[in-house]
Amino acid sequence: MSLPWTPEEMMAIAAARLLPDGRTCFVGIGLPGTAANLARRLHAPDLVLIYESGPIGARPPVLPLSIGDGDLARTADTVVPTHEIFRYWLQNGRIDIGFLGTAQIDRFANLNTTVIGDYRSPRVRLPGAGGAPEIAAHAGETLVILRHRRRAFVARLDFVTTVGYLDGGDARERLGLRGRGPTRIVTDLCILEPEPESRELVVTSVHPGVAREDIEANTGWPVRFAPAVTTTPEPRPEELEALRELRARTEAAHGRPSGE
Amino acid sequence: MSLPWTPEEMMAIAAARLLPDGRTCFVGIGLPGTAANLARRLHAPDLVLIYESGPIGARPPVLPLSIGDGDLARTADTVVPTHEIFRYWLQNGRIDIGFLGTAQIDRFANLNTTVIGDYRSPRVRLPGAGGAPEIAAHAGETLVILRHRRRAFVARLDFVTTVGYLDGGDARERLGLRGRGPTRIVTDLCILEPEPESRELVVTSVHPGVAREDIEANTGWPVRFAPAVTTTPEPRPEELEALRELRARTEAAHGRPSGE
Amino acid sequence: MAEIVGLREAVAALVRDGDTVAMEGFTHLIPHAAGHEIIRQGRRDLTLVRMTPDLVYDQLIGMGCARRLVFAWGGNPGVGSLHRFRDAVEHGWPRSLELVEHSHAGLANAYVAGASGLPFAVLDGYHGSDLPVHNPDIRPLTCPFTGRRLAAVRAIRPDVAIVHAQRADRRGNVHLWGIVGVQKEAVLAAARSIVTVEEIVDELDAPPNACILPHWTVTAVCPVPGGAHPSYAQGYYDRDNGFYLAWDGISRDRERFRAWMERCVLGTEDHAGYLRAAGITLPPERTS
Amino acid sequence: MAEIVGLREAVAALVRDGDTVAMEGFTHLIPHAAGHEIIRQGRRDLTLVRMTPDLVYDQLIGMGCARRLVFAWGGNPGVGSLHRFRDAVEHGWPRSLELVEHSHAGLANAYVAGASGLPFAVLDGYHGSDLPVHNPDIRPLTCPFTGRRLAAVRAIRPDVAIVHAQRADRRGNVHLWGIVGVQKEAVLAAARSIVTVEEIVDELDAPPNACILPHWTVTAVCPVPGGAHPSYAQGYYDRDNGFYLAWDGISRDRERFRAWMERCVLGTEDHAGYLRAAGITLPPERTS
Repeated sequence: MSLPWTPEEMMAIAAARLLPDGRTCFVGIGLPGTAANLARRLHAPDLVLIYESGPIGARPPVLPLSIGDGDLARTADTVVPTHEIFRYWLQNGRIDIGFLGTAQIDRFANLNTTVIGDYRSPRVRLPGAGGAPEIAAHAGETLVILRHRRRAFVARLDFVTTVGYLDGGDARERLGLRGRGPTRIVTDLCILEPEPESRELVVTSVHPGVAREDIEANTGWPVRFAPAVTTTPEPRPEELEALRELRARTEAAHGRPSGE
Repeated sequence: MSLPWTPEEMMAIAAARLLPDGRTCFVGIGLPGTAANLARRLHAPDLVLIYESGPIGARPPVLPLSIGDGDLARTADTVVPTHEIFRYWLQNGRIDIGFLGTAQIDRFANLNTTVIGDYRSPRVRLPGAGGAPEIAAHAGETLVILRHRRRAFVARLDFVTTVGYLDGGDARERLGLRGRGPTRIVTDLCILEPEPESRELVVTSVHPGVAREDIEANTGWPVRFAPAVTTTPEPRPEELEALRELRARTEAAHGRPSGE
Repeated sequence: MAEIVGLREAVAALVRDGDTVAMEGFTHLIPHAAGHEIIRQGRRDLTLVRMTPDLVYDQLIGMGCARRLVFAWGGNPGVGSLHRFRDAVEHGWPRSLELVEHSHAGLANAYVAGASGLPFAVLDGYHGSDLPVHNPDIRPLTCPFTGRRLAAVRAIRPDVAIVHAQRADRRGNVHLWGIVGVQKEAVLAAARSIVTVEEIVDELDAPPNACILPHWTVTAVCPVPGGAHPSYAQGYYDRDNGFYLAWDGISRDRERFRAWMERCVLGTEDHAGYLRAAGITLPPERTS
Repeated sequence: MAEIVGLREAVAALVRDGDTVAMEGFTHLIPHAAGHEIIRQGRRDLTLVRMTPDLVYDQLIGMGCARRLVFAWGGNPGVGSLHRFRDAVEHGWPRSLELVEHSHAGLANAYVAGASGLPFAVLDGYHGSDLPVHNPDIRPLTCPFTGRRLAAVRAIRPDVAIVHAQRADRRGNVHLWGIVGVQKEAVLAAARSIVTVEEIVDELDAPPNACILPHWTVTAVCPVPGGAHPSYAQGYYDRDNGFYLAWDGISRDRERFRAWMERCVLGTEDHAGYLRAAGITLPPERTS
């Protein structure tokens, strides 16, 4: 028996399943944090969470609103300066999995979190790079999580903030990057993976109830499907309960707007 | 009235007098440590002692035998990693006075602590550079303390470990070093200072009871005297008492040989 | 040698029009009270440096204090956009804002270089990114031993660094703990520094390898209880997450933003006045 | 993932003939017990790396374990020469020793580069010194922004790092405090690591920004009480200054040195045996 669930929940749960126990995971803000902390409550109690603000081995009891919440520092094995996170831990190859969100992604898993439009006079100014360029370069592999919308899955990025596979093929290898690059893109509709040779993202798993046309309509390039597309196993009750319990505790802890 | 005193005591006291209160002093092993800790007990209670092992603001109750003794860590304002000492504190120009010993010195205050003889097959292998090359480069000024012997004050160094004024004149400035370089050499016979133009070391103050001939006989080059040589004020009773008390407590604390 | 003075006096003496000012604190210990005081004193043409220019810089930018921003990530963490930052970049309101844009790794390394007295830092970064195209402070560099292609970033050397910390002693030695970000580097890289603190204590009694700024590295220490709000001070009060949510509404509209700043910052004397005007109660620290 | 094992087993499994081995500890926490175990197991052709090759490397060099030494200062601190080191360099006894010689600043930076995954580090150092003439791992480098002339040093990436620490928990998380030197960098730069500790505890309860090596960065944790002797472990026992004085006599003569090593190291099973054979009582910690 399965509970009813939302595409948002499917996305978080599908992403959480990709995090193996005992590995080190560099956690970005927002959706990656949800998935990583969910994994820790399910099959990966010894997943080591590392945040760029400094905490190593954080075990937050609720979802942090930011990547520098007090819960992260209080529950971490140690807290180091930010520059050390980037040098001794990330750049030194000690992170297994980098986990990123993004505003835009292209078919070779390059990411844009900088601007929509021209850099000097943008239509929309986005927050910028943060840790992403070096996370994607140095983590053993990268997972990307974002909602599947046509304005996010674009044929051409306005700005390449963070490199995935550049223009595909062996372009990433030629750049000399240590990490393997983005291995899975998890959305609220499906999971995409780079095709072995071309490195173009192809759909490998479709979430239950999603039609291929939904994915095509929400992707800004003619998206292809792997020869053997699977259906993502739907959320199990214990997965849903853990996610909902985590979210409920988070809302209770974070409170309502103040100071207006 | 003055107590009888030894040349060794005169040397430590003359050196201690050169350390003004409230400054930051990077302390090498041995004689510099004695002088710096003596200054702290006399006129410079707020002299900030920094040791390359990591302690900042150490206030050791006895003379440390090494530059990494537990007393230094226990009494310091903070203890930082060794690389940080060299980068954030020394290289960043935050040390006023570097205080060095040496095995050999030449007339331009270059120092050799590496080898006597050929580098690849030395007659005597000395300990090596330690922190000296960068202390002498980056500290606001450098003091050098050593016993005045002909084998130490040499016409030509077998090896330039640490630069003073190279071959004199503006050679140091042309090298682009931040600190002013060695400003005083304190021995058990006298004090030498670089002549303003040539940067050759000349005797500026002779310790009480020392003849010019003693200095000449113990210097490996034709040493010159400044136009106005002064006599070093002899140790005052409170200076001698502080030094002797410090040494007595040190001997009591460090104990006798063990484990033979 | 640190002087223990009021924040108004410290900002008046140490922050000048046209200065390069680094206000640091990674989510934790953000020096909001100092930011407000800079706004009250009407500083102009500042170059603002910060890893994560969140609300504190949104306010300074929206009030027209800055002409240039050196940064890596500008958003309202967990909430969304910084509307004043976006308005300045997208529409030049209230004035145009020049951007010098890094990644977190690049900017953190640039602070380390500044604190190390080096003119630049080396990192294995920026490969394939468009960021170096627009930022002349990022250049390629080849390893002289291996030939590996790396990046060089120009050192950050601010005129003034401003940070918030938990405690100082009466001589001005500062102790901070928890998420310490790049604060120590910012202070050691800067020519002058202001540290606001939750309290002045007789003895720091810090653990052996604590993050300490010795008094002789700090220009001014200013006691400002609650001075990090809406950010937090571990051991004192929690992050006011509600304020970050509320800021989205306050800052979205130019008029509403101005009115809020008039009422809570320009119309108040000091940080205590701000907390009263904004109706803030500092959230007690949650024990996990 | 750290395994908690005996020191003999750890050295047997992780230290191989020909390895580059970094044993660190700046006066404090020097891993003497591990050095003795390497001697007992008769390792050969090691490249030994260490800021201050004091007694621990005098013993390894005198017993013929090393073919190369990477270092910055080799003396008996506060006492004088390292006689075994000198004998190897001056007379090739018991075998010749190749030197790769740095300053402390240079070698500390080289460790930082190793721990940072970079092939080299930049420092403002070695100007005018003869050291770069003899060490190809030091090269000139020009700042791409300012043209300033600096030095590059090749990164240190040991095969094995060996350090001593105060405590580990049962999972192998390590906590050290006091003078921490370059130990963290040595471990993070190395492919494998051994950490000897004074004790294993249930909970580290370390302060917020303590120097911690997470269990997944350490290969083996070995409980060896007193394992730093004659060095010290802050919070446990003091430096045995008397032993450093005595070493001058023990090590001055080849025969006397060999006899002492036979009796105290080769003739003993483990560190407890060494302490007994050498008649050592760990000095209690002095309270300043």
